[in-house]
Amino acid sequence: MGPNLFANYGEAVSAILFCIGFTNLLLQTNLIKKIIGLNIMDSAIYLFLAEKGYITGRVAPIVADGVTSTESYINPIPSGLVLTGIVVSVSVTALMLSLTIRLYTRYHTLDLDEISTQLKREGK
Amino acid sequence: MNFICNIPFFSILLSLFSGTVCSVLSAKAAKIVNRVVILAVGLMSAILLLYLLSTGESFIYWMGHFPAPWGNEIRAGVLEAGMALFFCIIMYLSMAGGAHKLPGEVVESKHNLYYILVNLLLSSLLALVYTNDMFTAYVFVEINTISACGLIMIRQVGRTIEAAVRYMIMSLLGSGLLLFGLCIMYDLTGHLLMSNIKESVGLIVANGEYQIPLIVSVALMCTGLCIKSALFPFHAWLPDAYGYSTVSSAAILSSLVSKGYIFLLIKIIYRVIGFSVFNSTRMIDVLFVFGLMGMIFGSLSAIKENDVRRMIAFSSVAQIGYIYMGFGMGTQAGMVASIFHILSHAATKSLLFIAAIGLTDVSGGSRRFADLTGSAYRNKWAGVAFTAGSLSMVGVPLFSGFISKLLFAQAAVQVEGKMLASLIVLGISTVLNAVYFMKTVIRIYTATTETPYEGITFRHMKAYAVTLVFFILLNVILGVSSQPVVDMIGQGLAMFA
Amino acid sequence: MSRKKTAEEYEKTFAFRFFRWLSGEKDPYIGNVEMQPQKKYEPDHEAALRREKEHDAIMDKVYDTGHNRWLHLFHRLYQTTSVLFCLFLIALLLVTVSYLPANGTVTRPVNNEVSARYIEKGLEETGAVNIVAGMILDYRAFDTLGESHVLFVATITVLILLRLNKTEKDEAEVSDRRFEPKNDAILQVVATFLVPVIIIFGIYIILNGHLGPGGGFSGGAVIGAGLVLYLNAFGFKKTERFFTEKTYKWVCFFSLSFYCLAKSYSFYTGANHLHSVIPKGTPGAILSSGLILPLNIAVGLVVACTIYAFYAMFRKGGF
Amino acid sequence: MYLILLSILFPAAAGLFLLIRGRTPLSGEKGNTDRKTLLALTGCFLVITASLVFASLLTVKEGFTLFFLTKTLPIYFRIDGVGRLFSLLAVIVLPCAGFFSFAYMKHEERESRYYGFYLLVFGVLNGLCFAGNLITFYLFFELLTLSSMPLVLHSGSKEAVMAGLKYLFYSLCGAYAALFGIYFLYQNCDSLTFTTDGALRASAITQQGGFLLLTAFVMLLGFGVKAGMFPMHAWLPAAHPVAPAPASAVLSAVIVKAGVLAIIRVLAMFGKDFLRGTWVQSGWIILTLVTVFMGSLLAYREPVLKKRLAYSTVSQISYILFGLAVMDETSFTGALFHVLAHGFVKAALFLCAGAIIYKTGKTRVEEMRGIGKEMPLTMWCFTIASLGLIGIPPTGGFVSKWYLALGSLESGLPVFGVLGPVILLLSALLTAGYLLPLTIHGFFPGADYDYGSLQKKEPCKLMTVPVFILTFLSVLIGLFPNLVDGIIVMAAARR
Repeated sequence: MGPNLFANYGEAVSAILFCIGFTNLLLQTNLIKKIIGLNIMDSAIYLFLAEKGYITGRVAPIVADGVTSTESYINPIPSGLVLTGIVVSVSVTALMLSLTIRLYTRYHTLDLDEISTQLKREGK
Repeated sequence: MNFICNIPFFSILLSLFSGTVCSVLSAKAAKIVNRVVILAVGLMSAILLLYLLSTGESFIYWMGHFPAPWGNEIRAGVLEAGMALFFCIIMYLSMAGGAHKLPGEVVESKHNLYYILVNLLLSSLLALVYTNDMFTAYVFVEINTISACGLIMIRQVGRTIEAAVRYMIMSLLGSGLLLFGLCIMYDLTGHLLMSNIKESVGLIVANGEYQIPLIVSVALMCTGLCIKSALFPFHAWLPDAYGYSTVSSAAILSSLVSKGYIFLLIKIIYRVIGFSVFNSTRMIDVLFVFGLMGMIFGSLSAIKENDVRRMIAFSSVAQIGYIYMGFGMGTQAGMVASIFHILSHAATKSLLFIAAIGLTDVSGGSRRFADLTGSAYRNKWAGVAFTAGSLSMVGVPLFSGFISKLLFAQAAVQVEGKMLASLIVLGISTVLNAVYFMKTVIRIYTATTETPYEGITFRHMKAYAVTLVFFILLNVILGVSSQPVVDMIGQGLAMFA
Repeated sequence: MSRKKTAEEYEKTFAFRFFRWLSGEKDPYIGNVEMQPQKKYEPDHEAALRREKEHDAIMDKVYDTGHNRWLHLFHRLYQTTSVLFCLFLIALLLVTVSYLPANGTVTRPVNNEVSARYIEKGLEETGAVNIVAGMILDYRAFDTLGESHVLFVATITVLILLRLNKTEKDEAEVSDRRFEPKNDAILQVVATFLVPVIIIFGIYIILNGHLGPGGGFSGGAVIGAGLVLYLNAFGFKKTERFFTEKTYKWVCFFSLSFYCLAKSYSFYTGANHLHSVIPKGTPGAILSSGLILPLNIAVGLVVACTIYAFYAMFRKGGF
Repeated sequence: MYLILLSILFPAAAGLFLLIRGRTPLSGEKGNTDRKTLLALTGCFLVITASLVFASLLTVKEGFTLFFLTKTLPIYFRIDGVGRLFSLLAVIVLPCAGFFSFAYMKHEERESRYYGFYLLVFGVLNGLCFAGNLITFYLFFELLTLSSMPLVLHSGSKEAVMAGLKYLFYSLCGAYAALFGIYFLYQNCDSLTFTTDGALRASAITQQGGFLLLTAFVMLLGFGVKAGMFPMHAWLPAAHPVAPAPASAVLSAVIVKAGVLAIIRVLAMFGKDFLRGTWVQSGWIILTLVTVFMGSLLAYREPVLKKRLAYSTVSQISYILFGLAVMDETSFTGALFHVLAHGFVKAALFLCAGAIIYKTGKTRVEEMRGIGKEMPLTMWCFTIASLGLIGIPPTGGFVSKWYLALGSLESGLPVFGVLGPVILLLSALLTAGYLLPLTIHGFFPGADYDYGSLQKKEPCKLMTVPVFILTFLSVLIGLFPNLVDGIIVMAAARR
């Protein structure tokens, strides 16, 4: 175990969250829950990124009173990455949900294995 | 700066923009735009390739007003330009070869959406090929994933939607891992541009700090991309996705989408982590083992399959195993072999998909082998093309498959510990390939006296037949004069460093 | 004494099999690998039906989890291995995290010359007070261009999946009337007050993107939420007066094209070291920071429309 | 150079032309003319190809590189002694069997496919004989498998398809094992161009000697599949009975010899001095002797004529392999002589069997009582050819076996030097045992034979003439071994 586990508690939480999302993805049979698992994973990563940008005692990088010294602001890059990442995850979630709707209207179930079984029964 | 250096930027933006434009066009116009864009990008890439071959140096292109490490960048070398050119060729041929199936399988009003997806897919592939920035790569990986998913489920039958869901779940898992690895890498180095990360990684390795996070980050990124490119244990979505989507989609997916990810992995190995650092992480052994397993299990599943298109799809699993086996050897020669196999497999697999559709069309749309009996007589061009593709897959000399197997074997001979394993598995896989492909070839050439299905003649499928001829030519060219291509790959890899 | 064996007995002996193999009549691959005889094609419908039925029966048997022990076992195994794998992953990631540079400190590798320059020169080089906005729309604009196309391609896929054709649309209309709230007085009154506020707030966020917290995406999302509220209160009839699929199509087209072309211009001039004609303006003024404001507006439009489109698609399959 | 290319490409192109032209002759008047055109075309093609090959055999001296597959792997053609010998065999047997099939294939379906692939095989065989380096050779070796498979499964029945698949499967396994060896040779040789005596680098021999021996053995086994060597011989008896008789003749007389040619090439690449006295040599000799004996034994038990001949091929090819394995000058000469002798004889035998099947429909040996009375000419040819196979003096078989035994004794190998000739002799006795009864019962059906129902069933000229030619040649080389001695000596010297 390295020296910084407790200093990096935010990252630690995000790591655990990531794995919770991962487990959801593996174990849940309900598609909606799977999607939630995916979202948890994504959020964990954004938490991780946000933690990366933080510097103790500094403020968000919006220039106030014309002060542009590095001492006053936190790192802006992770914030930007999080913004981009959120848009990506919104798009993906929308796509997944619409796929789920489509499957549900057709097979009236949210269980992927059951859908496979039905498909095999159709023999197509 | 030479004006030609703008080509990577032009080709990415052109295909991106054409996607937007297609959203307001009619299906017919969108089709024309799509074809023209692919051709234009292909032409530009060819010019760029010639230019790069003549100068012999890669170049960096700023995306904006700021140099590295502040702004975004793209980068073009011989390998990138060659890949872009090749992707365009395959994409054009796949689109042309499957065009006649589109009206039957996709609702008329959604055709222009299809072309939007293809354009965006092209742009994302180009961006993956040219990018010099990890986060840009991530964003375009997502575009690639979503548009690929769209290509799978645009033909809306139960199987494709189910396959699309599985595909998305797997892919998003992969993206998540990739992004996580990327974040850790960013935390360790403080950069997002590939060249800068590589410098910092060099420093880190030299200083001996952060060893564990570095390895974990590399492992996460690799695993993410492996999952996305359907390496063996993660291939569950593949047969349905390739087997039931509309044929152009299947051809594009199998030959381009997964290859885009693999190419990104190559870029990461060379331009981000560094070849020697990557080899020292032992990640290559994992890739090697899974590659070998993929080669065998993919072929075994293909033998058991009773549906011709699913069989071809399973064979893709095996072929992706070959590529990862090449990575796993951890030598330059293995890498060259893998990259050549990317080309050869792309050319062959899309040919097989396109030819298979010609055969199933003259068998009442059934893909079961029983119905395919004698179909090569009903559609002679597709029969010949399927045979050519099969021969290439089996690795008969004069076709591209032989050369890639030769390169793999040559690479394997140079690696002390992995030689025997890779040669034996290569042999087993070749023989298994031969079994199921030749079985199919014999099947389609077994004449039946009474058949309920109509044949088709050249007059009714001119475009299709011409496409097939081009595909066969591409295969034979790769098989006969492979040396220039191999040289180019070597040169491109040298430029990577 | 010699013993005489019957033919059947003899066939079971090793010697018999060995000699058969030796003479090439029978080899170990038979029936396993390539020797599977290919059946002649027989277009017999009854047989096909029967086969289908048998197939169904087998499938039922195979997938009947209650009685299938192997499948049950497999599920168990799958569950335990996935839990174990996840625990392993947690451990791995925690170890990794513990070796990462300590959080909150200044000396970490991420606080290098890149972020320093963004903070120090960002205002001067991009004209944006909000450094994050300056970063994502100017320094790293290519990512953001890609990001907006992710959104675009996602809507395209949603359209593919959920958009209905004419006849289906009418049915959807009917079922929408039956199941969704309509003419709820409280909702309508509240919405009359709230929707303008929400939309104006969204516009403020968009326009203020380069000056403070906010930007095209967040503002667009707020506007989209306002539109969704309006739709819920007053129904599709009202919204269709000003927002149809056509509007959506063209708004998206123009915004994205503008985005694409504007950024292409900026990339082109940047890469070729040409002078860009776009003025930076005075930092802090509303009309400043070059392309960032128009880009924010474009993104805002796209996002607002997309959010609304998602909702309409999910609810009815068209709008 | 153009002659060589032409002799490869012309038959291949002609074959493809026939395949593409493709319609099955219809029945009735129109079908008849259709069939005549097809036969005329095929005949012309065969004759032209044969003359092209003869011309190139006589005139071409230098090798040439066609193009480079990769930087260090040229596609290279050259005619040397061994290649000349095998090419001579092919160019005689193929047209003979081809003309024979004009009559034999009359009632079969899809004749044009048969002739198309037949011509393809001809072209590929020429390429195989003229190949100047290992990679070119391998290329044509693979093509040979693929183009000859359709001949095996021509009838399209289930057995035929399965036999074809078996053939393919075995051949590909073998070819891959061989390719495996080629990779190593490529690592350890300066070039893959055929040499006379060993192309291995000296450094490689000292460093990786053991591994190279293993490679050599694997390559021998791999190419041995095609030659029907013991552990992987099973495809031969499966493929022969189902193939049309002329195709079996070609398969047995020429295509199987491709494996022999391959082994000669491999032997030359490794060099005899490298292999002599090693475990590879002993292991190989054991395998060949087992095959020789086992093949004859199995043939002796076999009631179906064509299958009996197939087993006989298994046994006889291993005579040749034994001659090679002994690695002695004399036995080498004997082996090469046996290539020719066996080629002519076996082709003649298969064609005779074909003629019998065609005329009477009898396939089993015990049904053929009195066959000599019905078809005396054919049976006379059969008898003479049988004598050749057994090795009775005036025929070619005698000469070759004499050399083989002599070489083996001269070689001074510890056990096998003596054991070899003994087994060869035993096998020859068995050969007599399984071939001569046919003649005896054929001509002397016994007292209870019903002479009343006897009718002359002598086949037409198209069938008898090729058989005559082949039988004649087999006797000719036995009577005047000097005729071919020139070539053999040249081959033995410049192998």
